[in-house]
Amino acid sequence: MRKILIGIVWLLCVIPICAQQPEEVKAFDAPNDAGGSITVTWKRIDTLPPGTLYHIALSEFPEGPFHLVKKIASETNLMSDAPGTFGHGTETSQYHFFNITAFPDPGDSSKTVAIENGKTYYFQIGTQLPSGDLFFSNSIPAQAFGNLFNQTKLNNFILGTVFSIIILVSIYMARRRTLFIRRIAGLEALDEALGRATEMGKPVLFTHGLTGMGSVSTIAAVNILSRVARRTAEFNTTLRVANNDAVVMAVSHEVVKEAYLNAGRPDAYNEDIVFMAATEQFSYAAAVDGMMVRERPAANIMMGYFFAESLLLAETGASIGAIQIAGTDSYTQLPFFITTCDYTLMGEELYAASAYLAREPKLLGSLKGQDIGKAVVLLVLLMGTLLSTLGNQSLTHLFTAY
Amino acid sequence: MKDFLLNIDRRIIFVFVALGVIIPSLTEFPLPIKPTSTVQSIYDTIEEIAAKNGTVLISFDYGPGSMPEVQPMALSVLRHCFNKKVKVVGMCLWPTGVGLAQLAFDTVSKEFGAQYGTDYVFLGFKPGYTTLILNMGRNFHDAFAQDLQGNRTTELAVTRNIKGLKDFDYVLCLAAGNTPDGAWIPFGQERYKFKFGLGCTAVMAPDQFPYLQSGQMNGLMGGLAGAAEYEVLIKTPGTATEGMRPQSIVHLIIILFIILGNVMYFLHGRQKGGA
Amino acid sequence: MNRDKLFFFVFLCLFVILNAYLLSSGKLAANWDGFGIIIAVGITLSLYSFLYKDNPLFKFAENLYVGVAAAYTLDQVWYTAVLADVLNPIFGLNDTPVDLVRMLPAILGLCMLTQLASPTISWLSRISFAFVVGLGSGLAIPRTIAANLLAQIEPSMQSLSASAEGFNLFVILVGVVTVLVYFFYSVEHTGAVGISSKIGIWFLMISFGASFGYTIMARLSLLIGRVGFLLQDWLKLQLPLF
Amino acid sequence: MLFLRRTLPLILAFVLGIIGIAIYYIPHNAAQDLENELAKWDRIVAAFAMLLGLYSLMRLHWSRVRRQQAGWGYSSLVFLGFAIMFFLSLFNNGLGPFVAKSSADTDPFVWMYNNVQVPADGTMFSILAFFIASAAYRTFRARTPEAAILLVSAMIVMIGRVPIGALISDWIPWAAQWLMAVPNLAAKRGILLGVSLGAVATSLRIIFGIERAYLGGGES
Repeated sequence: MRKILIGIVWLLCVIPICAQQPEEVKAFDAPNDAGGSITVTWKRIDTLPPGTLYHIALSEFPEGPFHLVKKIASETNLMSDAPGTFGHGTETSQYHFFNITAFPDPGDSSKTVAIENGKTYYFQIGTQLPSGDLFFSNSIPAQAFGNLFNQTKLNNFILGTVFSIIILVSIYMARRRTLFIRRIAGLEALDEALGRATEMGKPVLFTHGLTGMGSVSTIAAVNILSRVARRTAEFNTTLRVANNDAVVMAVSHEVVKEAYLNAGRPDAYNEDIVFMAATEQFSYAAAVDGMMVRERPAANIMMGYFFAESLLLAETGASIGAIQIAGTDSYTQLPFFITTCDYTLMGEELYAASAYLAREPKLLGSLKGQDIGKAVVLLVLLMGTLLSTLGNQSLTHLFTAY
Repeated sequence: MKDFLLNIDRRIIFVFVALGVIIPSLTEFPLPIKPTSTVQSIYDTIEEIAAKNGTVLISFDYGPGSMPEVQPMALSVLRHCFNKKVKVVGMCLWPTGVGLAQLAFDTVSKEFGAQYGTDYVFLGFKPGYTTLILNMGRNFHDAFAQDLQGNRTTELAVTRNIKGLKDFDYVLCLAAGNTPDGAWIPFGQERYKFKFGLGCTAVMAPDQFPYLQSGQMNGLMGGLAGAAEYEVLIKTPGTATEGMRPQSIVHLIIILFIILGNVMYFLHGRQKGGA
Repeated sequence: MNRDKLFFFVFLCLFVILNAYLLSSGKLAANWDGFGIIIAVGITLSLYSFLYKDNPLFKFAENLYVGVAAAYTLDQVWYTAVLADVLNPIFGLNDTPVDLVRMLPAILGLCMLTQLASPTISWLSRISFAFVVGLGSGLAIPRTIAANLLAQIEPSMQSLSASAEGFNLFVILVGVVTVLVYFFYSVEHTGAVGISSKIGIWFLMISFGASFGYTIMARLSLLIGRVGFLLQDWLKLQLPLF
Repeated sequence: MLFLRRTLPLILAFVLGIIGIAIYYIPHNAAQDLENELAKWDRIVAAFAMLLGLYSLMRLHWSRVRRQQAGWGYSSLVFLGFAIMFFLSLFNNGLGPFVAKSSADTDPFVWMYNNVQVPADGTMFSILAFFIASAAYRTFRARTPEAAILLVSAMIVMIGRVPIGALISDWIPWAAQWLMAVPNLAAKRGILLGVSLGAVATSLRIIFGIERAYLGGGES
């Protein structure tokens, strides 16, 4: 009987100790980093009284001494707080984790010593009850080292790889056969405007944006200029092309000359079609405005990358009653074009129009590849929201940038 | 009359605008300025940092062309920081911002007696844009070995313990171009997950809302109105608060012009094709 | 033409008389500070003369400014980049530790300058451009995916609910999806695609309207800033007057 | 020679592009140090690129002065402004060009910046305030239903973002804020997703040598 009682008392003493000593302690190199960091994890204990602290202790030798690295509250540092590393599984809320990058210098407590790569350290986790009792786990060894792949960026890597393959394959395909591109309403409006200028016997004015030949917008603008020049040559309408950049002007000369040649009207081409208005932004706008007021073009076509001068050009164009067609990928200037022009090619539409006209495989293929990318994004957004509303966050988690 | 109204010389309209700005500037009438939540959160973040005696990085990525809009933000934020003893490190991704940043530091440090080196440091401009941010993230003292005056950043009290971008408690970008979405977010915030706030010109402000909702940015001051709200929060009215009077009046004038112009367009001008 | 000359003359006379008054009454200090303000006002007003029409005064101020701004940028590049990051470490100037590896990027940089030299060596600049453009493209791809694709897709995949917040999330989802449909070039915009692209245009228009309003606000703020300078720093008016 | 002129730059762009992508995913110190070193190189080359930009700007004006093209007198003003500022920059408040920049506010360089560059740059774009007002009256028309939506949204935002909106009704700032934070956000995010896909595609074309415009010299 006495033995049984002693046994019960002993058990009553031991059980709480067992229940309060951290279990399933693991220590390993912290993943996804350059080294210099070790992660320890241990199982959450649900029965701890409020105010309990965990001690994380480290030693450079198996037998100790152990140095206290940090005390943390027992409700914090759950694996579920770091889904990028530990995932979104339900079990992550049942484990704690802590990253150790440095520990107090045994010689001078005001300094810290950083964890070295390739050196073995020993870890203990202790539970400190509000009463002050401290229960330590066994010690676990671990080493830090540099990682070769950041697992948290896996979704980024896969998305990037898949999208790259799509783009490159699309460009390859575009070289072999023609790809379908939807009708661009702006180009029809362009033809209409040119037609009306012909009827009225008035000139057509074409303005580039301010960027040089290196910009995609200017290249697109030149492709569109080629089409415009071809039409004006056919209709025998006067064309004027205003420039602010010497290189763009030289290219425009060539493009217009070739268009007139292709239309069978080399006689109608002259050097005055393409001219330099001015080089500085506002002087350029003032020069083109002055020309508009004097020559009163019936159609005013503005294509390329515009800055603040867009308003000055479009306002004067509207005030002389010209039909205005604009196209720009400069989103800050788009609103001004939309409210002052009869038709506006918005953003990427400028590139699409150029790709449509130039039929260049690299542009068409790229556009097609981007379309596939957009379709994927679109489906993911719809599916993700639907699943998420039904309570399943898995797709949302797949697309989270950690 | 109708023809006169339709063909009014633009220079007459210019006079309206000039008067609309000058007269309200000369007078005083009270206007309620209520801080919006996006401005408030920048203020709150700096208060939090003050509580833990932290350091803020301010990037002056604008030039004189947007000075009236952005400079009041710079002054207000610096006043807030120096008043609450928050340490400030200044830098520029735009070369033209250096003079304005220097001016702001000189003005506000005199007001609060802030000391160079212990309360604030100004690093100046360096080219590179995105790659400068990469370097600052990895090794701050290597990217900016010296401040603008040639002092070593490893020796200045404010920057001594800054090893990389993650050691800043807050990065605030004051911008007039694409430095937040083109450089700070993809090349800095994306990796180091520091708190990032933005004060920018009104032209840029509408483009920043996707980043606000996604949490990549925690606060936004847009244009003179945003600057005025910050002045209200720190209870130091300045040029932005004063500017709200003419701003309000000219907005009304322009709205009236748009309505008037469109009414005439629908009544008379529409058949004329164009304007 | 005569009328323009008259305007120009009157403008100049007014400017001179006003400054003479301000200087003589002591409102403007007769030192570099006061002189600086007069120069700044002269430049400001010359640029505003563009509102009347493009004229020599405007062009004078504009071109002078272009030169000054170019030299300012050169100054910044020289002291903080060429001197601090190239010359100091290579030659050990200003107590900087010598780091000869910096010679390599400096040579690459010098190669870039050959672009403007004769064609026999200008091809060297292509190597520098290939370095900058190739590296820049590579660094940008994963970061664009992280910051502008993943981080922007995830917040639009939240669970919807019958609340104001849920409604807003729904509107955002509809907007994002329909705008993407509008910028879709592989199918004709007819039928269901046509309807969604139409809704996409409405969203685009609201957002362009917001940008439009904000841009107007920005330009006016700049004007207010300049008018404030003229009234307070130049004319020294004590605001508010009434 | 063709190898050096064309193939070598393409190979270099490819190799550096792939390295640039790869080091993003590799947290190992070796990769991160490489990234840091390449970024440092890029910054130095970028400084020379800025010099190149300035040089070509000055050369443009120089050629106008030399050929005495129309308006060449104004181009010579560019040189006047540049020369004064350049001299003051070298002077560096008496310290010379080979030590760190002077930060004294008595530096005449700072005087030029404050009294020429700041007013000129600040005024330039404020001129647009006038033109916007004129355009508001004469040309911002609701020509189409789309333009009408744009104008209405613009007017709500304009009035809602200044204090006078709150004086009229509390609903106006609320509506402006909602427009900004919901429909505007949606459209801007849609644009951002599209533009980002485009940017990735352009970068890929450069890395794989499909896009060669940056090499200049008449190759497409």
